[in-house]
Amino acid sequence: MRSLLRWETALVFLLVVVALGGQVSTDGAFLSGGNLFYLGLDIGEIALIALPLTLVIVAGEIDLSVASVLGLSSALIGWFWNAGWPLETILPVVIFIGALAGAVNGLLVTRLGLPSLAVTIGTLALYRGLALVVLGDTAVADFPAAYTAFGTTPVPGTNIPYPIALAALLAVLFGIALHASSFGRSVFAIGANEEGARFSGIRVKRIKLSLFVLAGAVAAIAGVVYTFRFSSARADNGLGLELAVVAAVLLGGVSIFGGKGSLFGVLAGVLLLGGLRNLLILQDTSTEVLTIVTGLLLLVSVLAPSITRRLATLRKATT
Amino acid sequence: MTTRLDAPSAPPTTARTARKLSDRVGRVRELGILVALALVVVPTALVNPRFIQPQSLRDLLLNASIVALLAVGQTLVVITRNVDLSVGSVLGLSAFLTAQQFADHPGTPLLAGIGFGVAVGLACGLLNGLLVALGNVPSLVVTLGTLYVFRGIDYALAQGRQVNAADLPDALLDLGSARVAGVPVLVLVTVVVIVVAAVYLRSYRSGRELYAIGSNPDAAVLAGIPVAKRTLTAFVASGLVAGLAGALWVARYGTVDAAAGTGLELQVVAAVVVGGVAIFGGSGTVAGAALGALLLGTITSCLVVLRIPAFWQQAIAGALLLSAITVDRLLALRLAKALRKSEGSSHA
Amino acid sequence: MEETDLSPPVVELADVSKAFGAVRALSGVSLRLLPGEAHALLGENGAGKSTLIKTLAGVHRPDAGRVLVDGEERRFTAPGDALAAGIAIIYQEPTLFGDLSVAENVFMGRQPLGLGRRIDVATMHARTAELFELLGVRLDPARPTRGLSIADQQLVEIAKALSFDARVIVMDEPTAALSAHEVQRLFGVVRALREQNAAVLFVSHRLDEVFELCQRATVLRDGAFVWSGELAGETPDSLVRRMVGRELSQLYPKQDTTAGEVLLEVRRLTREGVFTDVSFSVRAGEIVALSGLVGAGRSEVARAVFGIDRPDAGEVLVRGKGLKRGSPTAAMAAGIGFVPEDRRQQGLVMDASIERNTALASLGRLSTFGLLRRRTERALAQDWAVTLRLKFARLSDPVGVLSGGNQQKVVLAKWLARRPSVLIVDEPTRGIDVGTRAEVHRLLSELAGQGVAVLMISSELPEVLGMADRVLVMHEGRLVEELSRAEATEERVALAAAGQAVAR
Amino acid sequence: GTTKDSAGQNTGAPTGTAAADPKAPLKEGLKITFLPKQVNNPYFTVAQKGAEQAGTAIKSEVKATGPSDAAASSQVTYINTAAQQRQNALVISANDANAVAPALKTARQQGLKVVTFDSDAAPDARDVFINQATAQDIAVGQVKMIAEAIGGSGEIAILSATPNATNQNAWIETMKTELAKPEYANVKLVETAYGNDDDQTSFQKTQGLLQAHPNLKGIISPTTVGVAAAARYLSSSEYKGKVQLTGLGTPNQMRKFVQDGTVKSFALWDPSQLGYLATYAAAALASGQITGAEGEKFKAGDLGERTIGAKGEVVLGPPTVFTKDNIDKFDF
Ligand SMILES: Nc1ncnc2c1ncn2[C@@H]1O[C@H](COP(=O)(O)OP(=O)(O)OP(=O)(O)O)[C@@H](O)[C@H]1O
Ligand SMILES: Nc1ncnc2c1ncn2[C@@H]1O[C@H](COP(=O)(O)OP(=O)(O)OP(=O)(O)O)[C@@H](O)[C@H]1O
Ligand SMILES: [Mg+2]
Ligand SMILES: [Mg+2]
Repeated sequence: MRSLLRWETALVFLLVVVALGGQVSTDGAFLSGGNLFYLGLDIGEIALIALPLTLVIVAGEIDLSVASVLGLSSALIGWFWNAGWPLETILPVVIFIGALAGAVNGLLVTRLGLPSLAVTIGTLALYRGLALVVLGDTAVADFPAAYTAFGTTPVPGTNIPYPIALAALLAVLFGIALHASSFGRSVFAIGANEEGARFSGIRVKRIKLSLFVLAGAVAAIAGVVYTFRFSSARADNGLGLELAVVAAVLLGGVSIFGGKGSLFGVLAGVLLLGGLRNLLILQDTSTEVLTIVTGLLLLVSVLAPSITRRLATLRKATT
Repeated sequence: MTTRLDAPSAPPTTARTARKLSDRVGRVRELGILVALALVVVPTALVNPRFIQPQSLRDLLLNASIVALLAVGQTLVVITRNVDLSVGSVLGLSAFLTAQQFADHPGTPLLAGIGFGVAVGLACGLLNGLLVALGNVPSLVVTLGTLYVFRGIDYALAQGRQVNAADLPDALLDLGSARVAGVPVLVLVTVVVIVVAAVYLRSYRSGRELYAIGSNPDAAVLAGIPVAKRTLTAFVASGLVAGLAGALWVARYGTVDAAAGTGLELQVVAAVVVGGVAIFGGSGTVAGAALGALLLGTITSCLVVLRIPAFWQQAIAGALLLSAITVDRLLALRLAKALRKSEGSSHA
Repeated sequence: MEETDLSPPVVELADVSKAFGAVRALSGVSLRLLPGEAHALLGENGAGKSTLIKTLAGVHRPDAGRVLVDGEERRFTAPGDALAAGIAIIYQEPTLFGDLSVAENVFMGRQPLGLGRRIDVATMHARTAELFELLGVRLDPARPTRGLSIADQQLVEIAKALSFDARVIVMDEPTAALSAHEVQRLFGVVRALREQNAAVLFVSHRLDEVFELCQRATVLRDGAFVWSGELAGETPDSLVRRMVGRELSQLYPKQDTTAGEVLLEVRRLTREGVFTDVSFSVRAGEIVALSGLVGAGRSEVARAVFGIDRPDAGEVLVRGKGLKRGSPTAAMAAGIGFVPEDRRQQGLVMDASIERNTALASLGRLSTFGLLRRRTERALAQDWAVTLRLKFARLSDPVGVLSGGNQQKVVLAKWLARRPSVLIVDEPTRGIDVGTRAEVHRLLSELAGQGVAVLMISSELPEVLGMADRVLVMHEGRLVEELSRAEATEERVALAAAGQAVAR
Repeated sequence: GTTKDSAGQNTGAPTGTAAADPKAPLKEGLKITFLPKQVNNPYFTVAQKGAEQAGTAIKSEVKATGPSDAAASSQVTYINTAAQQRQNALVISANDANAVAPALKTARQQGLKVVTFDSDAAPDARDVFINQATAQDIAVGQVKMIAEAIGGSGEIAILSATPNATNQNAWIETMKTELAKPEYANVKLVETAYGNDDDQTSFQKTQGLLQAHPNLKGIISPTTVGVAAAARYLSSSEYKGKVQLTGLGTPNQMRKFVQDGTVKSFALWDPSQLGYLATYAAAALASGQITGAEGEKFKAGDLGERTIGAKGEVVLGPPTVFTKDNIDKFDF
């Protein structure tokens, strides 16, 4: 009974419904290898960024600047490439800069005690602005095919896009970190009661800082993926993606107040949003329906647990 | 069994100093924004005197007035430890429906049309409020959801249609540029809304209860405050104001499609935060929030006027926003420290 | 227990039951409150006192039973209903609005109105000042509530309850944070209320207060009704027997130990505006009490020693080695453990389970290569729950559902699990019942016996005198007196705390 | 290492090697996907009407779909889906010439014919591009209109769409070349601002331009959103009549401002004709009439016979100039 009411279970159930329903209504096109491949490509960046963002939100903070870091990293790839750097150098440098961008967020939040919502709204504008400064209105597209192929071909011998393979690998690492390690335990404690965590000798500031750094670095990796997938480095890449990622994380059952949530739920949330979107487009549903469905899913994600709780107490009260 | 230490006559005379300081903390926020505003405006005006010509000042106020309106509504919500991310979408929906109403029914009286827009906003706010207050669920998630839902409905209703100035009655368009004693009507409307909200929050029981709810939600329940009702009120007010802003948007811009106001929510939240409203509820004023909106709008305008290259403008705006909240925070920290020392010094 | 009911009860609870999941917090409890009486509600931690009060307040709805006001059955669905019926409540945990002024906290929802139904701030402040006058406190009605000490917060709560002019006032451990002076003022006020025929329901773990103030009492044990009657014929021992259902062991089981090497040394510690030039040391096997009036700065010293706050000057040494300033991690690594005074904010993660809370300070020890060993974690929590006689349903239950005293045990377990060599305890028995208190004392004493250096902050003089090998007294942020166990008498400590001892 | 210089150019697989058969009949029942930059954008709604009209005429199914935001990459999902759905042809206005290219190439390998219109994709990723007007035509026209409006001398500024719109940037480049000519020696371009095709932003950028440049005489806004916003601002400010405005706009949006004198003249092609022509080109490709090679011809219904020019481009024709005298004859 207890586990039945869990939101993760409901998400898995919804996923199965969408998969079967989609399969029937599209005559098998939905779960076909080709479509699943594209579905995987479409959710790659969101899945990647959702991983560290889950940890950030569990720790009671938020990072709205991730999409801008993605854009900045994309712009930097283009800029360095134009400057003649080899990609082998560019990629680590760009990921490092992403981590640095995350560190700026983290330092402002931990050192000055500013609310992360405010800080990252600021850096959302700042990093996107820097991306524009770096690359302006130009787009850089002449990347070698060997790299752009990562975004258009599957891992050899499978039907899995490279970004998803990468996300899966990171998901395992993040899952262990959050749910099986003392680090993760500290993250939960910080989210639930920051002062209590500090009084327990948990290095609150350091851990928070590391989470923001992680978010920045992974967002930069997502920028690399994005750039190669579209073989286009531009300053406005990933514009507005932050709300989609936050929506996916919240849909996954992570509490916006921190202290509660699971990575499994978030991955299910990402899959559900992406799958539903893919299915609706496949069925030529108009975008407005897509937008509305995204919103409704979010509402359901918070209302459903609250409603089941009420029903449970009602049932108890009547018997 | 348990005798405890007895305090002789209570010593502290610290109350007065502490109070003066805490008053200053309260006032310094709005003052700080005004100073920041001056810091932005004066150099710009020195470089380009045109910046403080009447037309230009009017434009500044006009541009800020719509975000300021939304910020006022948002403040009511944020004070209760909630947030309304759907304001941009509500504004869009209200703006489109108002414009459509005027375009499709050319005889619509001016006030009736605006009232229609306000009603649309009120309905959206009511939905938000009911979900948050009755569902007892986090408002950030709910309003992120309705952000999508309202925008989707907007698109579905508009079907790619755009209402143009030519379709709108002149009375409405004139409202967008009309002035009373040199002050644009839209600005006056905004000021009236700010004053009403400020007085309500300061001097009415239900207004103070909004602060109480945001300050300590559990205690608010125990104190017998109708938390659900007040929260609902805050969201309804925010929706209503966003509806009004939507109608005024039509008057101001004259061209409306389903995308109006997209992404405005972050600007509004930024204005509220810069205006010194605590994002976790319990403190802040509408005047501060409105000034925050004015400051952000002014920064954007200044960058254009100062001929900062287009590509630099966003980065600089972001950096300035960050410095604004940082400076505000540092000031607050310093005052808190001063407060601690002044209280402590009476011990010694 | 037939009573002579001359006047009908103002409030009556009849056969009230309330369960939280598997926990039966109340089963068939009855209580009658007569006008003009002060009625004590007694019981161990977790006996159901607060639950009973919340049922009366309309916070909880009873599963069975009735609530009657003036003989009429009432159904309170929200706290506002009880207030409207003339029942004012002081809850166990402060319920203040930190951002609002003290006066607004007192009058929230009932602010005096002036022109156009606007709040009349001047009148509100004046009336708040009157209430504070009555209670004998100097608090500025206009100052924000945030930053008030726990004692002051409690006084604001009391002022709030008084402002209702209620017929029934319920006080859940109002004195836990107060000094004797304020307690006496409060009792004076309660007596005045009784003369106006109001009924007072009073919860306290301090039996002397109960005997001083109350005429009748009701005792609960494990959620069940045990006894109700006049206090006149009772003694503290007889009450305790009713509460715990057995004879009590010695309350201050201090073992004699020989002090060893100096484990903790504090040199000229200063934090501006809070405390100044504090130096002392604690030896292995010693219990040193830090005494003083509420607000003297004892907790602040402890926080600075543990590294929560960064001192402006001075140093802390453990076994002669200097500690990094402002780093709890460094303090813990050096072997310091710290049981803070505010368990809800500082001691526990309320939503997390008992086992997770117990493990929270020992994560490093419980993990290999950063990965947690779940079984060891569970075993640790289980061991300490048994050792401290924790009253709980499942180890995986959130600590938030435990009673106040049991929560305090979890905080103790969390720190004892680390086996610290220096243990700082700040008000370790605040809100803890008599039985458990003895256990905590025995535990501290055992720890000292094992060579742990214990620094104990306590506002309870008997606890200080009964447990401490040495007593340090603080007054307004300075250490003013140091007394050996032999020298320490009630009088000397009290004088020093009041600032009337000769400064060293 | 993999540096820019060592890397070979990313040349997608060339397709359409089959020879064209000009006499092949137009197939019926073709499935064509119409993918604008952004759905619910009035300009593309008009273009879509033209495409649907053509679809009815050739008895094929034209299905409009697309993202609601104009971000560079949001079209890719829809391209992939069109390929998945085994559509015959795709008519697309590319948000980002490069971002859509890989997806378009993959789709073409699966047999999808690709026609771009309004804004081109990388040439090797599509079969035919329907160009509304040559950059030359547009730029020359715009410069001429503004020069006439301001009386041949003074400062002007450009209010563009997004900083990376391919077509906008091409036009702006050509305008600069045009302005360098001696007859425009007294016309000085002082700034290019970006309104991001957002009404409010464009509105405020117009204000900014006027404040930053006290001597500004004219503004060119070669984007429908921008020119409407700029006109709206000018008409309600004291600059009305003092600062001239021209650009590319739809008659419905601009009618009020032409009538009240804010704008003397502006230009645009008929977007519905653009959609119409693109759909015919798509059908011709899918039927095998053309392959996209230079010199091939196909019939485009009411628009008559069209010839494919260099780089697979078909030009719709010079834009129409709208003034007070003729604007009432148009409704789009
Ligand atoms: N909200 C709740 N959910 C679940 N269990 C609860 C809840 N509130 C109280 N309990 C349980 O009910 C029992 C009675 O708790 P209560 O707080 O009434 O004790 P108390 O007598 O006030 O103790 P103390 O003296 O420590 O304050 C305890 O076992 C407690 O764990
Ligand atoms: N939570 C708090 N926030 C801000 N200031 C506080 C807080 N708690 C106490 N203070 C202030 O700090 C000073 C020292 O208080 P501290 O708690 O150290 O005293 P104490 O002697 O430990 O008394 P207590 O028995 O109340 O713990 C007092 O002036 C008090 O008003
Ligand atoms: Mg209790
Ligand atoms: Mg203390």
